[in-house]
Amino acid sequence: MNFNDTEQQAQFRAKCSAWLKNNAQLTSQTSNHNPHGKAGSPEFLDASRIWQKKKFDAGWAMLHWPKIYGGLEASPLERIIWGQEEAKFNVPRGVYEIGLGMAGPVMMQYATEQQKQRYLPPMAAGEEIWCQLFSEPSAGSDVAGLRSKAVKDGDDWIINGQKVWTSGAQFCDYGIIVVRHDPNLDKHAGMTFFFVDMKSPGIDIKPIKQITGGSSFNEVYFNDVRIPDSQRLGAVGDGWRVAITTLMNERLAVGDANGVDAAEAFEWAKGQDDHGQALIENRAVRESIADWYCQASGLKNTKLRTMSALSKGDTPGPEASITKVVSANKLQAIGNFGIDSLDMAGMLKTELSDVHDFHNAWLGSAGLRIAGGTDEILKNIIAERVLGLPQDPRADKGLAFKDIPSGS
Amino acid sequence: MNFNDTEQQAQFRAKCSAWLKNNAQLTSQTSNHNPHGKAGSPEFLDASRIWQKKKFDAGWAMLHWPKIYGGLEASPLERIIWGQEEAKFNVPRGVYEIGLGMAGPVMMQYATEQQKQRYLPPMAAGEEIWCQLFSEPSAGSDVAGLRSKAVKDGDDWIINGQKVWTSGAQFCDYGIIVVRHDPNLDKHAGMTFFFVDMKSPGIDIKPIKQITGGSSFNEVYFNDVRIPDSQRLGAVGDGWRVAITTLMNERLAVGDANGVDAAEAFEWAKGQDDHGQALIENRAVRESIADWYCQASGLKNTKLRTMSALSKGDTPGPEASITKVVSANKLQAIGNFGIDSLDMAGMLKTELSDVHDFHNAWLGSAGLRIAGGTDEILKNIIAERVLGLPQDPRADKGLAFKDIPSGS
Amino acid sequence: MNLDFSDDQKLLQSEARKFLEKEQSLQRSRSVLDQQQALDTDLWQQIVAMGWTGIRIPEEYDGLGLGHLELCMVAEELGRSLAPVPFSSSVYLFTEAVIKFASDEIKQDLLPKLVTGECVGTLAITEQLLAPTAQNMNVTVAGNTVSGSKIAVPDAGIATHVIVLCKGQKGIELRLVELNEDCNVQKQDTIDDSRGHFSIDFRNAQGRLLGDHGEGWALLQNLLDQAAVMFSFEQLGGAQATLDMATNYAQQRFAFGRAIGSYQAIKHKLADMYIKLTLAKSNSYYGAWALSTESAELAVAAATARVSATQAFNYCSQENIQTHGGNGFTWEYDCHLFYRRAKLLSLNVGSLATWKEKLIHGLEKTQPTNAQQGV
Amino acid sequence: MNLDFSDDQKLLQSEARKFLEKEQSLQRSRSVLDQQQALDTDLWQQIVAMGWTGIRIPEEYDGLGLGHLELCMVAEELGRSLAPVPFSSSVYLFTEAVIKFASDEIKQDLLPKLVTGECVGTLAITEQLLAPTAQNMNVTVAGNTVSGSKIAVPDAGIATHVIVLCKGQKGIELRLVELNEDCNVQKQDTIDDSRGHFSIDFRNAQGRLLGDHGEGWALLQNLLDQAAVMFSFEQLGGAQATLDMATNYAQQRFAFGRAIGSYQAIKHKLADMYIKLTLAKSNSYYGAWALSTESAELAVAAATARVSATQAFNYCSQENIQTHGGNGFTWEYDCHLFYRRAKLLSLNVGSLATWKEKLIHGLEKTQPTNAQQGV
Repeated sequence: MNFNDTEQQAQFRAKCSAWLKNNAQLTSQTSNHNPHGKAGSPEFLDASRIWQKKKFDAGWAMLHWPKIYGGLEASPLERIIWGQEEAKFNVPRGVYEIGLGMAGPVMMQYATEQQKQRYLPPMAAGEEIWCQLFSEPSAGSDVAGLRSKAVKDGDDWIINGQKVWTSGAQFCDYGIIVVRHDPNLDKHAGMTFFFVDMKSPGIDIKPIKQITGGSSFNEVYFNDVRIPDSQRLGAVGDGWRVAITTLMNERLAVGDANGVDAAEAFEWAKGQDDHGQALIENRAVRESIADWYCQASGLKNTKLRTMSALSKGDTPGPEASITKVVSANKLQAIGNFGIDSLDMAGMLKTELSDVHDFHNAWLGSAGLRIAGGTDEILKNIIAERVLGLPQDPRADKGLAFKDIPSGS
Repeated sequence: MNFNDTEQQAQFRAKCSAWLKNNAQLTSQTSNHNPHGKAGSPEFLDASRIWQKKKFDAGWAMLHWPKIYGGLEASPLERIIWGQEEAKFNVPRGVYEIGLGMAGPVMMQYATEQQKQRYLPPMAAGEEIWCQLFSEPSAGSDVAGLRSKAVKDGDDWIINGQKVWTSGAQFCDYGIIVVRHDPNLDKHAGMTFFFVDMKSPGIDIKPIKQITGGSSFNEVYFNDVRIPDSQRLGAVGDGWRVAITTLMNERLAVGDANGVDAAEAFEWAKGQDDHGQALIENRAVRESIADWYCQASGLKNTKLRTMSALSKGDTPGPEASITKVVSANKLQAIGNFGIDSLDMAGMLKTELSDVHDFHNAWLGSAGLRIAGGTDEILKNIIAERVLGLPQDPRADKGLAFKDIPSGS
Repeated sequence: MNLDFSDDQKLLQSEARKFLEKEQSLQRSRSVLDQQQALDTDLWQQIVAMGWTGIRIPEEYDGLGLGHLELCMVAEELGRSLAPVPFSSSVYLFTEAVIKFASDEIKQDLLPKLVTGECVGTLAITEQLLAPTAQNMNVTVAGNTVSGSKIAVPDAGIATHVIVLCKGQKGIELRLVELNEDCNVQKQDTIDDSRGHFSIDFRNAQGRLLGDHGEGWALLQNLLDQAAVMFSFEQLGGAQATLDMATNYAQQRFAFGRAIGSYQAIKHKLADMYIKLTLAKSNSYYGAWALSTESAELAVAAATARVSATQAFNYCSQENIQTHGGNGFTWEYDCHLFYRRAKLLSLNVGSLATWKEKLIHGLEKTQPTNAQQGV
Repeated sequence: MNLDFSDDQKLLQSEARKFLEKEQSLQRSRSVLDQQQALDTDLWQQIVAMGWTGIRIPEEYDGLGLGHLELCMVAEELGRSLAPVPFSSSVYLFTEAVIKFASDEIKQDLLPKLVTGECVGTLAITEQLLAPTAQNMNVTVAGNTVSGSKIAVPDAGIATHVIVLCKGQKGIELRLVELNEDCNVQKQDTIDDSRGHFSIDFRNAQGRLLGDHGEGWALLQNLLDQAAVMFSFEQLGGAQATLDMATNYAQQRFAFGRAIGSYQAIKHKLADMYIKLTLAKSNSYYGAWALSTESAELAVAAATARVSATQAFNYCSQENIQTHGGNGFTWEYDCHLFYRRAKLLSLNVGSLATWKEKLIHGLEKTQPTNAQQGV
């Protein structure tokens, strides 16, 4: 066991680091923590585009991709090393993740060569932004319960329906979408997958206000939207198969819930007063922080185990499946701890960034326990896929989609 | 709101108390806490018989029963008052509870008048002890999954099979039993209910050793045991209906898990050392004890709410359904707390009765979370019966019993 | 033997519930939050008109002359409907303090006005972002004037009077201050803007003494114990509302061809909500008994009610969001209104940790007599 | 970048596993418990014969000269199979102390005998039913003789030597005592009699000093930190065994016409077991790295491994019983063997609370350097 790079890895890391130092600022050396503007603002979008283009021009944007589409054909571990190095720099994040993480692989696998050459490089270069259109109002955890319709009309398909929880729809150029082409077929057999021009006539985008007050997601309405059959990905009826890998990747790979963690709780407790003593002297607080520290450390070391496997060229085990459920619940607990430590003043929004972070943790965690697979869905996945327990009995099996009980 | 008896209730309470004082010793005035011998021992059984007979002769044994069978036709609240008063006395307990609580009501409802006159008075007088024979190795939470067979033979039924978790089988005179008379019928339709002479030829009783080392339960084997049809309770095929009320009563009425509680944890923490301070000074301990105190107090006050309803002649709400699941889990937590408070010496069995109690809580709670309905079954019941949520899909519906998947 | 409310008290509750439903209290709460107002004036005026502010005020002062139990019943409904009104500040805290600690003169002056709504009161305790103690109070009294700053004072923006916890010569004391130009009241943003909170700067504001010099901390504790019981009923109401919402949603919402309420993960979550709510309810009933009978057990009973009601509402409001999935995280659904209010209520008279400590401290001080006969 | 064991180390683990399965270690553990023996002598002799007691002992003393990582691999298998042998006392505690703190003379005397099993050692810390501290030690040293009583000493009944934590002139010190007629060793009953525990009365027993005078408490902490990592691997093994048992049972056992493992209540319980086990495993791996590299982070890494491994095995062994229902509560099923061992292991080098405190204390003392490059 050791935490050192091999010589080859160290060389690669140095290369990443050198380029980054020339092109971005280390977070540790930045005084302005928000130099790119507020997430979602036009300035932020511009900064994101510029950074993505810069990376693309140097080959870093999608470094694991084939060179022909702008990649470097890097190994999984090299990709991780790049990620670790980039993480140290204060660069705009969040605009491209879904498109590159979900639309990219699907296009890579299912698009024609011509389409790949047309769409992949601008996607990686950040010139065209992609979104994902899977969830629907009646299809949340049960994504395959979607009802948006596709009807064939000549060489086109006509799409009607509503998608929901689409990040960035308002500024995206293209989206990947799965819709139902035949409600008389079995639930999973009746779906087909496309990519769609988000500027097509008939697409209407409405932001969703979240309980945090922000709007990172949208509802997207489709009214007689035409998609050429050439933009179909996979065969007619193969929609679920195309969707599922991407989706499972999302559910298993969603990382740590961002926000305050054991270390911040510990620092806060050292400074906060508790009836004339430092809060950290309170044994109940010490025990809670110990719990969170063990969880945080456990997740961090779990990630290291995954990387160790990649580093050796092995397939990682299923251990990363625990990440989101543990970190989102931890975040909720820490948010509550921080707020409660202010006693009667805990409800006040203040200038103090710690308090702000605790409030964000408390509100945001309620969403993080749901987004990208609820706690309940993720535990099902662990039980069924990791431990091999049998599925719940399926009330939707062997029925035409239209006959599946839906409560409405 | 008040905690006073009405005048009538006070009079009744005084009557109970006076009789008890003349016939038993107040626990608070007893130095020997175990004057009746070890539970399960012959001396204990004798002491139990004597006490039960004494109560019966004075009418207290089954005071809510009709006078004709030896009762006083007392109201539910009077029964509670008697119970409260008896609880203050050091009398032998545990031998008759199941017979009187489960077999009594079934006999009262389903036996012939002649049978009632024959069996109920000696049951109440403690001259004949009754047990319950429902569970089977393959039918635990799913009691209706039982497989013991009853085959009609002239005026008799011939019983073959195995029952399990039967308390007191080794010293019982009669038992109530539910068996399957037709595996070709639907699971619930194929059962019939009887009472059986426990001394019948072909009954074989084997104690079950529990993880505590004790054996309060038995396996009971039936090899061609004959039961006269006259001992059938309810119609052929009505067995489940007869069983279910009794069973649900058991599951909902199972009371507090006996053992150490918040008060004992508090007293212990005041006396136990923790790195040179009293353990009660440890804020983590204070918070845990506060939690247990709130649970204990919540259960106690829940019971008072139930009694308030009875006192007014109303039907109590479903609130008592939380009792066992809360108290068994609390017991497990307190057992762990007590043991852990001894640090490296926590594993030692000592003369100290507190330590003994913590060890018992830790081991016994693991069984209490299962007996009389597991945590999981009890939460199902709360969700389905109290909150009105839909049942799980039933894989055993609409099938002949023999065709239900059983994994074997 | 009766640990239950009387038929009359239950009737009052049911009337309160109908009224608050008819008046769409919950929607008003959302609207106050959306517009960052401090209260819903119209609803407040109607509540005053119904006489609720005078429930505990003796008839000689134009009140209804009823007891704490009636107040608990109303509290439960205000909690269930998230009523955006200064009821708790003015009634549980201010009015109770006046009834218990004020001179006859003050009573004659204020109690009738509290009934009519002409006077609205609140209580100012906190000064810093930490738990208040007798040691960390810096608002001072000189002669009869109060100076210094308080924060997180509920409803101060519409209150006419405020009781201020101050540092006097002989220790902590309670001062009754009329909010005038000597008091600079500023709105503060909170995590639940459906209830207005304010800072107040006192600049030599006139303050009349309540109780004795140096007695303020003890009086405050008693006041908070009382209020904790009434707040626990607000919390019960809120917890029950979220359990009802979650149950209803779990019955209506389908996934994989069946109601999500048929899955054990949801069933057991809702059962856990019910369990916590039932414990809290039973403890709150006992708290109400202790409050209404001025029992020596009030401190322990109030802490028990407070701790379990806080745990219940926190858990229920949190898992109600989880049960609603993505919808629960939208502004449009009501889940977050309850999540916010649960947090606010879990802080306003002190955090969970504070009340657990009070509970254990109470147990240490007294071996409670077993008032619960025969149990 | 490698937080994993090497292929050789994994091979050692897999050999250990096969051996302990073949030798029916679990059944032997049950039999030791049933008969209240102190160990399984035959299994112990075979383990000695395989050289495991000498894993960490340098080749010059006839050992295998391997490292702590190899020991962790064996520990995991001993934990999985509940091996009823004095391995942990003699190897993690005694042998390590001799290697780290003893003079060359003692090493030359004892290390070869530890390899052959001629010498078996243990560590005596506790004297009373409370957490040991430097202040509450009463076993004293006068000259080179040790007097006083220890309790809950594992494996003392078959040990030849014991390291005793004593109060000396200059403070706490460690003394190496050969168990002879000056030491009265008595068996004590415990909640897990598959591992023997004993009291020892020392009456002027000869004791050789390990380390320096007054240094004993610090040496003990280091020894316990080391041992905590190895014990965490025993706990991992046990937790994995119970998760496997529960998973298997949940697949086989049917209720209401389907496997109980198809119900979410059971699924999510097992998922929770997996989650706790995975956190514990990852933390234990990091602890093993810190142990094997003698990192300055050992104290924090060991506490982190210990806390999460204790939580994992406690939870897994407890909910394994629950998953087994009534059968889980019978003596006949193996569930209780693990429940007992989990509790024993969660106490033997200090309780959960003790280790959480060590963890926070460790964080207070150091801002750990981030050895985990790039994360």
